[in-house]
Amino acid sequence: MKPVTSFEGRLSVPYHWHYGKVLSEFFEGLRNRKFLASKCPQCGRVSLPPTSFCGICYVPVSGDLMSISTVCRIDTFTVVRFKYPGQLLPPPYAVGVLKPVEADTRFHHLVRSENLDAINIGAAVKPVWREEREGEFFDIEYFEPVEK
Amino acid sequence: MKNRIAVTGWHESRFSEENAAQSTPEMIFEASHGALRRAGLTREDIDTVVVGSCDTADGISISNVYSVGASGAFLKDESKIEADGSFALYYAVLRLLSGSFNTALVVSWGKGSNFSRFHYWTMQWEPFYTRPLGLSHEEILALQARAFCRRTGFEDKHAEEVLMKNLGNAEANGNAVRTLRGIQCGARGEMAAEPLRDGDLTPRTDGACAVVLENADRASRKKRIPISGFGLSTSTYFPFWRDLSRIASAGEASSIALKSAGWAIDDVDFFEVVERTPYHEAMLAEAMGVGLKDYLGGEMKRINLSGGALGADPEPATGLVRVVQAAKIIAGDCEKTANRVLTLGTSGLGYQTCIAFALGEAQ
Amino acid sequence: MVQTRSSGHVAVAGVSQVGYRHITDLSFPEMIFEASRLALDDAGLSPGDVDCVFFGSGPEFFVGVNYPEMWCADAALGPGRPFARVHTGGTVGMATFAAAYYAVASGEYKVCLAVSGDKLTEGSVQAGLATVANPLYNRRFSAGAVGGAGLGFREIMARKGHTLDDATKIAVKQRRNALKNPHAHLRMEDITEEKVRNSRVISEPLRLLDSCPTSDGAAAMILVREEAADSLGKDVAWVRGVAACAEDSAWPGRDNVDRPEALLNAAKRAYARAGIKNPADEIDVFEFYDPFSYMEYLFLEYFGLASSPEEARELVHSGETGISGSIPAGASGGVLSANTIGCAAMARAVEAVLQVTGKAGDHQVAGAKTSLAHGWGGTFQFHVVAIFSKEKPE
Amino acid sequence: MKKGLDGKIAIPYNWTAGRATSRFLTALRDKAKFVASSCEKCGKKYLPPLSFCPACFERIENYIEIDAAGELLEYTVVHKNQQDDSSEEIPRVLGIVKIDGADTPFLHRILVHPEEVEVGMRVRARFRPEREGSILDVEGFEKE
Repeated sequence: MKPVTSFEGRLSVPYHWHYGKVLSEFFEGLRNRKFLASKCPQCGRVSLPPTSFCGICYVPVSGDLMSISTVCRIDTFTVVRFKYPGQLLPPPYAVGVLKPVEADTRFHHLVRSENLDAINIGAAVKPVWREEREGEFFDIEYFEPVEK
Repeated sequence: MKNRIAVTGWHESRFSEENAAQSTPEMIFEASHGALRRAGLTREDIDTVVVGSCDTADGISISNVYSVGASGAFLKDESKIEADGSFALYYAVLRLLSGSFNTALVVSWGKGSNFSRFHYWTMQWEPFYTRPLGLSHEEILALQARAFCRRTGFEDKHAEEVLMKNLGNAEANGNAVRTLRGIQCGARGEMAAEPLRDGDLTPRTDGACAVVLENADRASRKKRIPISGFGLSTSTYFPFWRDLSRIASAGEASSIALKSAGWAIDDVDFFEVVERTPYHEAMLAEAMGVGLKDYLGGEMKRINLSGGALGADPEPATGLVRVVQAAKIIAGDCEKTANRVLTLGTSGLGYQTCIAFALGEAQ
Repeated sequence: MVQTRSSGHVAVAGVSQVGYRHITDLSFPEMIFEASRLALDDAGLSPGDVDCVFFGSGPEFFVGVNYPEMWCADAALGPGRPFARVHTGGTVGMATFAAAYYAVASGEYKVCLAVSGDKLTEGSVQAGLATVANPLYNRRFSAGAVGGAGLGFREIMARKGHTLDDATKIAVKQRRNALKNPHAHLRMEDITEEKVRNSRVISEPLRLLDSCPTSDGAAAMILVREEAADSLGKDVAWVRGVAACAEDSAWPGRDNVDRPEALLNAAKRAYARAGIKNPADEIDVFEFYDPFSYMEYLFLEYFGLASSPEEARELVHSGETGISGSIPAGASGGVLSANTIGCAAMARAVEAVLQVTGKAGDHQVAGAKTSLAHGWGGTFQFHVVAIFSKEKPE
Repeated sequence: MKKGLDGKIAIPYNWTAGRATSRFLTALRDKAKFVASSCEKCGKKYLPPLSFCPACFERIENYIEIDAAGELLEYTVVHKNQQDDSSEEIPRVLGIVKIDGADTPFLHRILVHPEEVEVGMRVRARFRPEREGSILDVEGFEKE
């Protein structure tokens, strides 16, 4: 028999990540098909997802969250074409770096379109909401181009 | 290291067993922002930030990816030590001593309600010989406690006295998550791994804490709490290869810290140590040279005025919490005041590595 | 402890590299032992000379062991010594070196061992990297560093005018350099531009040969105080300046293409500490952290070696960033040719040291006196830069 | 309002056994024997084996087969499983055994009833008949 050269095992580690008060409101906003953002009282920069402090001015950010447009601009995108263990979506799928037109931050989300040519840097996209929403990021199923 | 570095600010976020109102970055911001305020500094005054945290606890790899803004590290020279927060303090002290930086913010956190303590510990066992046995941490803590009892005559009743002492002390610590008042009789609960009972293990805790360091010549005399010495030592990996009945790393770390401060053990007014069980507080007392007399039916007055980790254990931040508690004692924020406090933090299975800080004026 | 402040000069007296390859004959601690032992031998020091140790490795989910430094303590001179792990993602090898540098510069220790490594082939590096993504947001579809590189590459192409052909040039140059470095993992004797162009697209527009391999390996460095360096009587590399800078992963206004703030600041600070005014003239070798081909263009621009994207392209196309060019970048083959993550950044520092001590072998840059090493990590948000020289600083 | 998100990090591993552990696991599987390593310089015998000596910091090439029996140094009785879905038997005894001929103690299950177990007793490894190269090829240590 061949010598034993390795040992196989598997980790499956459970977590529960708290949203905290502000993100709870943000995700509740998603459930209601709204983008709720925060604005730093000092520099005026708008963050989506919202934050309860500004990491640059280093001040607490309080007060009500503001509802902003759900339209975003594609700053860049990629089509993932490789597989890896534990991948949650089968490739290929397109991921975009999206900037809400009324915020100063960017986030990543899935982008889909029947017309792949419509996925372009600079293109405007809007969320496609799930029917059953639970108050999490994937209440947005994906983003699609805004029809002109 | 006579009076070269001083602690000038500190803060703990609100600790609780489960803090659903705050995300991890929000806890970090509360602690860091509070420590700067206490030091009378702003973020601009800080030269470097060192964080102490653990990806496995955060459930996020390179978790400081999301803590830079919260920890005040935006565009700062930042680094991360993956260990108990007091090891981050060590690295920050070295950074200041090097002369490259004058001020540092040290931040550590743990959100016990977000992760499984079993996985956090079982993943510390190597995959071939020990992890397949389904081990967590308490088995080795139990074996150490057993061996300690066998050698010293320390008994179950003594362990109960330590637990009650710490939970009693925790009453005065507004940030403890477990106190004497909050528990019923039979507080020690059911047997977990002999001789440890459920209540001998530390409570799950969410919390963050932060410490501001300044070069002593920069800090005003009134506000500073000098770090007069520090010491670290490490043992072999397998806990069962060590003398189970002793925590050698703690003894070596504290004796190096005392020597660098020029203190004798009796010069130390109080100790703040990370005791993962009541038995381990006695083991640490013995290792550090405090002696066991007080722990075998005497009065245990010198260790863990704060209630220790048995009162709140936001691992892996617990060692830095000890430093914050020591600063509070010296600054006069607590019922009792003192000039010199020795802290002890630890990382690894069964106290594999320990770190001690001598806080207060050097001799 | 009564002490005097040391002069502050710190030297690298010994280095080692183990790998880089798929290591199936050494366990993780055994690999760390080999790196530590070889670095000691290279320095001509014995284990008893070492005063403290800093250990580095990437995310725990790579090797599947929490606090892996504790498992490796016996293999890295941990017992009886101060021993702690630095973990900052991709920068970790440089961040671990930096920790050892500050430890020696503090005056507390005379000799410090920095050892860093990872075994990426034991788990799943992409699954591990996906856990860098925020679980509340993009972890579900994160494609790790490769996905991030696809996004970054396209944005840079759009805003800087770099093309796939420009990236191809770097991929070929680095793979040719790798053939001269015995530690390089990816060795393609028959590399051609056509092969790069025809390689499979993994995350648009990134192709397989624009990307680094998954490697196992460890590296170690022995840092010593000035008087210890002098008494060794051997060629050492002097540390002229170390600097790091961090930015948040998603701060409002972040612009990684036109103003990568952390990178710009880290470079500026390192130059200031080393007294470098004109990097193109004063630094002879550059070891950038380049897991993806297109990145060299960014580094040329943001390390102040090219004043525009056009000039960066011109430098590459004219061969100036080759081993015999005026701005040799990645003479070792770079991260593109071996990526352990856990010591990929330390490998940059080790290579920078080998260059100024004249020990780089076939990929030696002739007459190298000053070298620069760089590491980045997180979402391109952590940068560490170090500058080494053959001559002792004033 | 939702207050948080549940998730799991699940990754498969294939850990490299390396020079020393490969020898140990192979001998365990093929011969039902324990292999220790012995430092040529200081003579210390490591079990589980190490391919380097932490004290001398030299490589170790010398491996020896040793009898898997020894004396129980310390034990604990585990009364609770920390994971609800654990299939581990409780109460169970976990102990540290000083194996004859090795200088480092060994941790494993002790297959002695909690009321009969005592420090100092002689114990011997019980090997499973079907072995696959895992430490669980040893069921535990039973009274000799």
